[in-house]
Amino acid sequence: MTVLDLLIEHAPALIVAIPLFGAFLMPLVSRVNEKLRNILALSIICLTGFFIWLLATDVLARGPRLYIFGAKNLASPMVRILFEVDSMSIFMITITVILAFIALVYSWSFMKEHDGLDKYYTLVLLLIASTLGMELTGDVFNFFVFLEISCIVSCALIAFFISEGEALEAAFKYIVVSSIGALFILFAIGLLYAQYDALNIATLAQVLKYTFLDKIVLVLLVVVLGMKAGLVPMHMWLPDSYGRAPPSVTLIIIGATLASFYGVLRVIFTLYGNVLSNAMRFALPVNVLVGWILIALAIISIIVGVIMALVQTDLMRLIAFAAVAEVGYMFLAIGTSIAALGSPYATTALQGGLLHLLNDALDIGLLFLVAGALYYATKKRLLDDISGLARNMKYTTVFFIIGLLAVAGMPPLNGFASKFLIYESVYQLNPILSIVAILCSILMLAIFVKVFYAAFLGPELPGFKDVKEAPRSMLLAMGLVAGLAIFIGLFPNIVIDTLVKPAADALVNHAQYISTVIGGI
Amino acid sequence: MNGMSKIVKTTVSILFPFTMIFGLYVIAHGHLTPGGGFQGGAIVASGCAMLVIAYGSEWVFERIKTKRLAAFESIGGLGFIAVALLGLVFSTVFFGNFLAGSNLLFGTTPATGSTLADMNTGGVLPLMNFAVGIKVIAGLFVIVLVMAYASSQKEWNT
Amino acid sequence: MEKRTIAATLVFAIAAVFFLFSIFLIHPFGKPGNVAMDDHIIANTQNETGTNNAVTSVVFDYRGFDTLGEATIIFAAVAGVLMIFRRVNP
Amino acid sequence: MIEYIPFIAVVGMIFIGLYAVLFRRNLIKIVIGISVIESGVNLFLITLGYRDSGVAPIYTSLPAGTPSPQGMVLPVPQALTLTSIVIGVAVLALMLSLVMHIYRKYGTLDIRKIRRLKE
Amino acid sequence: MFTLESGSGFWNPLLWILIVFIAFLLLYGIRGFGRNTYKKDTEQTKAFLSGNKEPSPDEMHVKASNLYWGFTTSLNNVYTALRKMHTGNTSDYVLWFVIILAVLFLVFGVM
Repeated sequence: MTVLDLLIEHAPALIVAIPLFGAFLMPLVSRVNEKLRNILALSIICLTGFFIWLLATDVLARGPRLYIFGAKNLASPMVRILFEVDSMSIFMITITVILAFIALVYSWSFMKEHDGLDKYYTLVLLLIASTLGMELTGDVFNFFVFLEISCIVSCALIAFFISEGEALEAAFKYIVVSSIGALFILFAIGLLYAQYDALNIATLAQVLKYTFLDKIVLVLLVVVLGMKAGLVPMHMWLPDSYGRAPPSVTLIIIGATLASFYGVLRVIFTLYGNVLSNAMRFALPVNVLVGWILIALAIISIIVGVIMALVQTDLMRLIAFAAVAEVGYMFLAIGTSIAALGSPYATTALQGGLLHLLNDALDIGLLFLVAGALYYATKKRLLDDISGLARNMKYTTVFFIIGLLAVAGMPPLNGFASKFLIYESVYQLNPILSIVAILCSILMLAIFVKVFYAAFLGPELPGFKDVKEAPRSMLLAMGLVAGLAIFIGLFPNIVIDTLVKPAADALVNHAQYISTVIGGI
Repeated sequence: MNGMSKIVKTTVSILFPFTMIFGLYVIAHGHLTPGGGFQGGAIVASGCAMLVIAYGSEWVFERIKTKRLAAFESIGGLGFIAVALLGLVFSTVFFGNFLAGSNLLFGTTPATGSTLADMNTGGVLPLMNFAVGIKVIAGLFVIVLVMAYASSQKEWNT
Repeated sequence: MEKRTIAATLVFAIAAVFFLFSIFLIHPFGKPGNVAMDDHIIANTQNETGTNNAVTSVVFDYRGFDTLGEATIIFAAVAGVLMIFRRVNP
Repeated sequence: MIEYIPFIAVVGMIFIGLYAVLFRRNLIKIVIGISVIESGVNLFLITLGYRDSGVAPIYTSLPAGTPSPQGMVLPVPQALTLTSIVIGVAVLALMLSLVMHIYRKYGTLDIRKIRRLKE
Repeated sequence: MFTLESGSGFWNPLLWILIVFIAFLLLYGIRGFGRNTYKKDTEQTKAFLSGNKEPSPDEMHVKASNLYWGFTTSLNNVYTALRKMHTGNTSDYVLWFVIILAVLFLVFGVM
């Protein structure tokens, strides 16, 4: 057994433990030196990324891996906490760590002027660790614990600009909504535990029978996680909190939101995987019911998100509403793939949805970074107050154009590749849905063209004569995201073949997820 | 808040050590009797909260540095995760109980069935209890102290 | 009454009815049906973890990772509270 | 019916808390409502783990004649409840400190007036 | 290798770039025909608004909220309804959650 094997074997635990360790270390280190603190945070993320890379190469080549906490082997009743890492988890943690790295690079100069930064870096590392934990865990209660950590930490980070009353308000709204949601998840976990005396996802998935209680559990889990992912009409916390959090943090909160989306996928595809493909009620298969409910909510999300984004005056809030619409696209894709489970275009829809998840994180993240750069340069939030910034902020302008084209799904950027797959597959389920999605995408382009005109073009206002270009680390962060967006846009197949297709296969193949645990006893 | 009357202060002064002792007892015997790091930590922290109420938050805030308390909390957390990582080193799994059954510190295996309390059992559990205890004492105390101090001040910031 | 109050009462009642209905399908109080996992823990706590207290053995050994998360939550709450009450330079 | 009374109490507590969140206007009362929901869920978990005439699952000085697994209550729900209580404390601390700050900034605790972020 | 198949169509970024490049070349060629009538630093290049001199930048500034005025006015009903929905009240946020919960309970309970 070489050292590499040993590292790969313990990688799932270390991926979560290293950021946690760094977070615990952070208050001590930041008493010593400020620069050391920033370097420590960045190097912890790099180390985590290294372990993720190790784990990814192994899992993608050899199939799911288990990590049992506190014992070497699985024992018959599943008493211990498991991490089960399949290609889907790999896909999610890769996105999370990329977003985290970019956010930390960006915060280097963005947060420089603020105080309380030791707490800031602690909380950021905790948020990353909890997001990674949510995506790796194979235990429902453990999932709940990580969800609560991410909820508390996000709330504290949203309130970072404590001198603005709005930030506190947004944080309060966020924590009320998400703690109530989390409590309902705990109730659902209690119901599962009462029936099957198990907390392990694979064990539960094997024995789940779709009784009345299981229906209640399904509704609770899907609604709460959908709320945390930002489905309309439960999205209202999202513009508030995205719009008021520091933009660097927003990037990581997008990661946490996507982890909730991953929770929806895990619940429907894995936990209820057996039920989905077998159960029938009144000649209507369960998957059609679940799929169409998700599609309905998704279409409302797309329409409301886009229409509301059009009239926003606050730039970050506008982007947040666009993010709601993007979440709608993802739910549209997975709803289609659930409703049409088994047909060939269901796979395409699922792949499109997963690719769109990656693209959404990058595009919306890029736009938030640009909005943060504008805020950094002008200290203004409202679109009405800014104008003609392209003269002084050339690079930011270029990055904004890339983000604009990507989020609106214009070729050849990444947004187009995923939206193309979504349109084509949704069209085969129902053409009207696809047409609505395309129209809303066009409206999205119109919205961001308006933003582009208002912020970058137009006359140069007297107050902005000596506005400076954003600092170098912020440009570097934006450049990284923009480069990724162009790369995925030009070579979508590389990403689809290496990451998205295995992830989609792993999601659909719930039997493998179960047998990895059950067969290992 | 300037603290309460002399009667309250005296009563709290007498009760405070007992609360401490009881809390530390609960932490130390977490693997034998009901309780553990969290419960014992909460007891000690409520003793400290009693102090805050009786003497006023400013009195306590001047004498105890919140930064130092936060550092203590970090140390507790680091100790907990370090014990878990030691499990990785000595028993090849994260959170492995490498001391149980080793006949070293806390390493005795108790007889099956009803037994008398033996402190020297439990493996790494007592260590984790202590780490969590430190963490909870410092954490809850600093939360209570900061909130009480902030609510007693007219102008906290900006 | 406002429209909001009526709507809220209605959905509140529907949700309550479903919750009430669902709890009657759980096993009756004091007679858990499926106890394999818990009996395994009670039977093996002494020889596997060397602990007399089964709850502590679950908290720190069998589900120790949850406890790490729990410790993290307190840590996060402390960091959050200290951050919210920090002094801001004008 | 009689053996479901604890569960009915659970649902009662959850919905009393939800009532406070939905219909009360004071921020502190909303926070209390969330706390009550949380207590209800904790009670639910603990209720699930009870076995008739069971003792605590602790072997130290176990009462003589207790049948080993059957006479003890289930340990896992208790551990889950412990975790959940600590989570509740953390959420409560954060919410209350936010409420304190919001009161400083807005000068009111009325939820209908704390909505600068809308539309 | 670079072609993205969706089952009913395909998408090739490189092909797309090639086509755009050819179109650009064509347009550039067409643009070349008009160049000889353009003279720099004459009245031709000055900006006028309806025959008047250009006003100062401040007065020219069209605010972002005034853009797409026609669209928002024609959708006035939709916007009124949506504004009513986004109250900003935390209780309403929770209420929407409970509404969706109740509706889905009904749907799944009946089915």
